[in-house]
Amino acid sequence: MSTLPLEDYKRYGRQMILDGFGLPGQLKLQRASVAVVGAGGLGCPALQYLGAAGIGRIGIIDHDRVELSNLSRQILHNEETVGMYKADSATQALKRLNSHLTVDAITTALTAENALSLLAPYDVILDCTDNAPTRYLLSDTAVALKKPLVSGAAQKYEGQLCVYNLGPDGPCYRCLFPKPPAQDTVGTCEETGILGVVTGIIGDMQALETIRLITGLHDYKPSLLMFSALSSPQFKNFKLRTRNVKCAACGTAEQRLGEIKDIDYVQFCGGPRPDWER
Amino acid sequence: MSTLPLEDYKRYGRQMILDGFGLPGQLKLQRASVAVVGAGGLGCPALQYLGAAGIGRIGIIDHDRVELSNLSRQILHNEETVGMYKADSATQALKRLNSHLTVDAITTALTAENALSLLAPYDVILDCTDNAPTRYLLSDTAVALKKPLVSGAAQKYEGQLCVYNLGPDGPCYRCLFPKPPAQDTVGTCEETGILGVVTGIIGDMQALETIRLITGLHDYKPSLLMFSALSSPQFKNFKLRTRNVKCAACGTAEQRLGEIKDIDYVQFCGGPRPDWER
Amino acid sequence: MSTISLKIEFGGGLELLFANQRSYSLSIPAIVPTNNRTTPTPPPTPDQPQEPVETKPADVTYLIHHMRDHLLKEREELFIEDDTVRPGILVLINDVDWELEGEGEYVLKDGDEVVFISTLHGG
Amino acid sequence: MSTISLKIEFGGGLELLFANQRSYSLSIPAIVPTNNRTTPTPPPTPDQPQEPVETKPADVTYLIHHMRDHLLKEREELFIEDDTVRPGILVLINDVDWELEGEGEYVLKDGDEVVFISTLHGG
Ligand SMILES: [Zn+2]
Ligand SMILES: [Zn+2]
Repeated sequence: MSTLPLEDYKRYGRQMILDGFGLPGQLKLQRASVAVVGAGGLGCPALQYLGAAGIGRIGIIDHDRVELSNLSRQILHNEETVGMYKADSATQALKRLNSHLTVDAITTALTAENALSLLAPYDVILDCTDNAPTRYLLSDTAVALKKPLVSGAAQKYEGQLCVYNLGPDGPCYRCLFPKPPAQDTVGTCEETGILGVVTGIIGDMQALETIRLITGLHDYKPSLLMFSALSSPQFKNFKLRTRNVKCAACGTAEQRLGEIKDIDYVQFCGGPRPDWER
Repeated sequence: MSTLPLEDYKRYGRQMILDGFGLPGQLKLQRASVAVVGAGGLGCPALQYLGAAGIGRIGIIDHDRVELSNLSRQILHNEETVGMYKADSATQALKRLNSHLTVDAITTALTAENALSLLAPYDVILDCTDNAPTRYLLSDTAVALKKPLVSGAAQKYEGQLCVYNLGPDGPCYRCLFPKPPAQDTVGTCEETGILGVVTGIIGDMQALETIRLITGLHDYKPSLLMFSALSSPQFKNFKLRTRNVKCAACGTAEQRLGEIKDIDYVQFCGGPRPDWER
Repeated sequence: MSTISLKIEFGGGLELLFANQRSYSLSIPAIVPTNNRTTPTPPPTPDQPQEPVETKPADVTYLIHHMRDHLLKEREELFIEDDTVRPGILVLINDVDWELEGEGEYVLKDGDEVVFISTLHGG
Repeated sequence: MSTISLKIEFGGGLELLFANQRSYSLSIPAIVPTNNRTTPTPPPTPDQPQEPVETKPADVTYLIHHMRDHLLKEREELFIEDDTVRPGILVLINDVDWELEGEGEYVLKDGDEVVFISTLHGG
């Protein structure tokens, strides 16, 4: 068992003295690799705490560029990085905080063709995206790669968090939502708005669940967290079903999806939308 | 009624199109002033989202300097600002995100003598500190100034959030906790450890509650949020009592505290501790 | 007639179909028609004598029909499909996924809380 | 003897006094001595004839004594003071501040959940 550089004992000391964490926990983080898909409202806070905690290798997948309208919530970017790729801007912010991090900034779009190869190198995948087709693509990919998918979503005053494909029998996204919701009821952040700090809360929860998974502090009970900033209580936690044997993606029955690269996720979700803000 | 610069419509557009927010909400934020006491684990995420949302004036009160051991959770600071005052380091990070912000960086220690005058200029006070004496001092000061106190706390895997002195009859910190807990059961983050992202979640919740108060989206029902990263469910919300008429700080009865400047908060909390990490 | 009091709640945008109100308290009969008809059967006429109505204890399937008939304000097809909720909607009974509780056949009891949520996509 | 099942939970570090276990399920008698004695009265002897024991329905004050006598592992003075919890401890009954529920006089019912928390100071 290797040890940490002396400096790291100082940097990570506050978490290393926690019950159930210790040096083994810190070494697990250091050896772990995490892919964060989307460096926007959810990805920025998640990346921030994953990087601060000392995750060994972080992949940031985002092909969009920073815009001024992102800065009211996407807190790793700043006025000087407007116009830069979000993956590069976020990398710069993470390195400023922690120069020892290994960050893969991936500025190509995630597609059905490249998802398996782009995500294969990572232990945990975070879904910090903002559109239904990519969410189904990520779920199918996580199932194929047998990796947990820490999925966050936020819109208006509301957020949701779920770890899909958790342990041996946790459900995948398709188990819960075999059909995408009608486009009429959803909308994008651009159309419906978003309170920035809601993405912060959900993105932080994604970082927390990821750290729990890597350090062995997770209870592996599938659940869905629902957050509503203006309700009381604001948080509700729901116990979820196990994997659905009839699920087209993760089930054992015959109605399998076929190969991911052959699926048209945009059509499955009702065709292209006028404007996606990724 | 004034309007916003054109650029701000772009920057804050995603929150301005929210139901119940709009231009009036943005103008309220712009005209508001908020004091964040403590630019550490809780203060950093709270400041980040308050600054991103466009709060007009932000006071940061912290007399400590950035250390390497802070960087695993105090995400506004970075390797280059180690040694700098936290208030200055945080100001620099906020200005990078939003150069239009007005930030008062206050690097003097908050004391019973200066608390009233330092905090008087602000509409809302955030308690992002890490020790009992300052928490009682802030509560008494918020009562005297008739201002809401958005209080966060975090230790180990756990967090708590409460808005004290909320509306006409919300309780103050002393209403709930007339006596500080025994020193033996508490300990500091340095002694007991802290998982960084827990401070992120609670600090974000402090920013959210502050934004709700300023924009008129708060329901003014006093409640306590308890968070435990390793429990299921992780969040619990409790309905709280109203102001206690017999409270030494905010009550109407005679057992009043006397003047804040004359109170020895450290003695009240059991005397000095060997080492406070602020 | 004995009734059951329930709380229902919406999330993820579904409230838009229900007058943009996130939660409702409502009462439904404890015993309901097996065919989930939520309005009284028309009185018998000489031509159409009253048929005996088959009944069952009120279950979630009945609740869904009740909501469609009495609470839904628009776009029925976004909520109900083939006598159950649309596949994009998750139903939770007392904080538990309805799949673990028998789905539509779960027999409601007084004080139950049923949450209907649609998945969010934003970020 | 009829009993009441309860769930109790700790937060803010109080669990350290209770074997570092955050939650307990426990049963207490439905009717208890008014003096909150949680152990059986000693059998009568010729010298000390049994006195009739005054009783009351189990309330939160009794629960606190029960916890002290049967669950608390150390430092009684950090939990109990003057027959109630120490002033730095907040008690919540079914998610509501016990002050709104009658404090120690709240009569417990089957299935109640009582949370004891100490305020956290860290940041
Ligand atoms: Zn599945
Ligand atoms: Zn008070």
